[in-house]
Amino acid sequence: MELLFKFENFEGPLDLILFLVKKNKLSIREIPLSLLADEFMDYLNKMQEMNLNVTSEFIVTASYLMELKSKSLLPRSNEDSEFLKSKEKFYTQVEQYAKLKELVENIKQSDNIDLKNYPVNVRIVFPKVNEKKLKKIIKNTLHEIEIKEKIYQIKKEELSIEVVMSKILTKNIGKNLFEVLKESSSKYEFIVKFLAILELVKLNKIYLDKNYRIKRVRENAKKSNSVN
Amino acid sequence: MQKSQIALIEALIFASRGIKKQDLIKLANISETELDEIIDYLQNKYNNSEEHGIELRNVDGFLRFYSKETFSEILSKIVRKRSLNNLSDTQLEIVLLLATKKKLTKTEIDNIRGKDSYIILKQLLSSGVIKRYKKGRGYIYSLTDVFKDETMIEELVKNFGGAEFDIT
Amino acid sequence: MQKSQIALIEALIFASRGIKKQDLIKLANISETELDEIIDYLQNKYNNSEEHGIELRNVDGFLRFYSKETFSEILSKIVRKRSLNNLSDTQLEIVLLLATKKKLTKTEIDNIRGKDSYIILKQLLSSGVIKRYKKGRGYIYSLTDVFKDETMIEELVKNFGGAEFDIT
Repeated sequence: MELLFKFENFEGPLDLILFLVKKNKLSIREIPLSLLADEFMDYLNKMQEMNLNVTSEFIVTASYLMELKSKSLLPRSNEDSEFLKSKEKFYTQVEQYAKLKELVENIKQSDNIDLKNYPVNVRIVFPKVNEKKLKKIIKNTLHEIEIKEKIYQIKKEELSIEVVMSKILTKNIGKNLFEVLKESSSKYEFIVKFLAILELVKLNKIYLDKNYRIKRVRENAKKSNSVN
Repeated sequence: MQKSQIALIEALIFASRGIKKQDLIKLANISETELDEIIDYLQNKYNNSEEHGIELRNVDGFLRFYSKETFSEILSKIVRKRSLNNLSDTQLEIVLLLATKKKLTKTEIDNIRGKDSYIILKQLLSSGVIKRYKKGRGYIYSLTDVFKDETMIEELVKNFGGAEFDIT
Repeated sequence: MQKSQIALIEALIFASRGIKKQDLIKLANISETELDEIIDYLQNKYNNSEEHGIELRNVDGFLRFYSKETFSEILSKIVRKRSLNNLSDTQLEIVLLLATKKKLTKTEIDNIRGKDSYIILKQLLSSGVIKRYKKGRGYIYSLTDVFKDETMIEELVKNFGGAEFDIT
């Protein structure tokens, strides 16, 4: 039963390798590759016999280990720079993963450690385009649209902010915000239009002048304003 | 007004990310008069000084520190804002619903939209735009804090009084 | 040292949730000497005053304001804290990777863990632990600010010497 329980814990091939390393009571670099590869294959077979989930990752690692094993058995394998490189890569990966596992254990046990300084921050106030007057205008506009909606059963159009944004840039420069919004045929279109205008303001493509006319931001003004 | 009390109130307001006066009175164990005095003192110190980049505000009964409006433009450069452009129309529809209504069940969303929202809710969940928690047999959906912070959607909707009307 | 510059640096540090000196120099368009002077000034003002409940610290090169230790007990009553115990071991594995590395692609995460992380990343996304943004064909994953603040995971990892991982 105990064996079965442990098998189920091998979520990935690296978990199995760490288990084998621990079982051998040696460091990964001290265990002969051939032994490690054989033991890995052994466990894999047992897992398959027990109908445990052997994912493709296990198979890939197994064949990689077998390749390393066969190369390690060749004469003068220690002079084969490619073999040494892939061996080192494999060791580093296992050691890294062991470190990560250790950190997980440490953090799990330290969860009740009290940190005494809490990070603080403030809510950021972003540039605004609204004022009381603007709000009022928008409310009225929306009211008009509501009435329109009630009178005519307008079919809802599919709108995207992106499309509306480019429409505004090509068609509505110089126009009054109020007029542009009033052209909406539904509350939904109104919202999308308004979001599109805010987005353009945020992106520094347009701005609203004193009379709520939509104006384009000049390119050179933009450059001197931005960081990076 | 003791220095240590001022410091405590300051720490409480900062760490709480928005706190009511009543809670401050209880936590700091002071009288309302004392608290009012400290709040006045802090607002005077931060809000009226050119040397401070932040200010103490009372918004809807919640005391909280905000960045000063003078710095809005430069701050918008360091805070990652998620663009609403990345959302599809139908995704945006649900996001706007949740921005105005705060919390909705799937049935409520379906009813308002007049069609099933299962797939879109799933997309929004996995991209971190909305979250949900179990209540009874179903789930309650709302926007995630991250999404709200990055898009400022609630402020956008509020900007045109959106919270006041129903999109239904 | 101008008042408006002090205010700007203060606002930037507060809003950024941790910022490097280099970034402050660029954003505020000042020299390193000027910045150092302002940081000294702020630290002296906040850290050494009994009237302030917060202090400016430099943690691993990141400047950020923290509440003072004196108030930890009372603040622990109101600070929103999320326990790491709610995460499974495998979820925690990915969270810790991101806490040390800050930003990773799915391939990088998969390589370190030697297995596919698709399902766990999806779980972490929908519970607001991680976020992602598109870059090229794939996504870059990182922890959300809210999760970092509520668990103080980065501070915890630093306590353990912030184990270093190489990405192969």
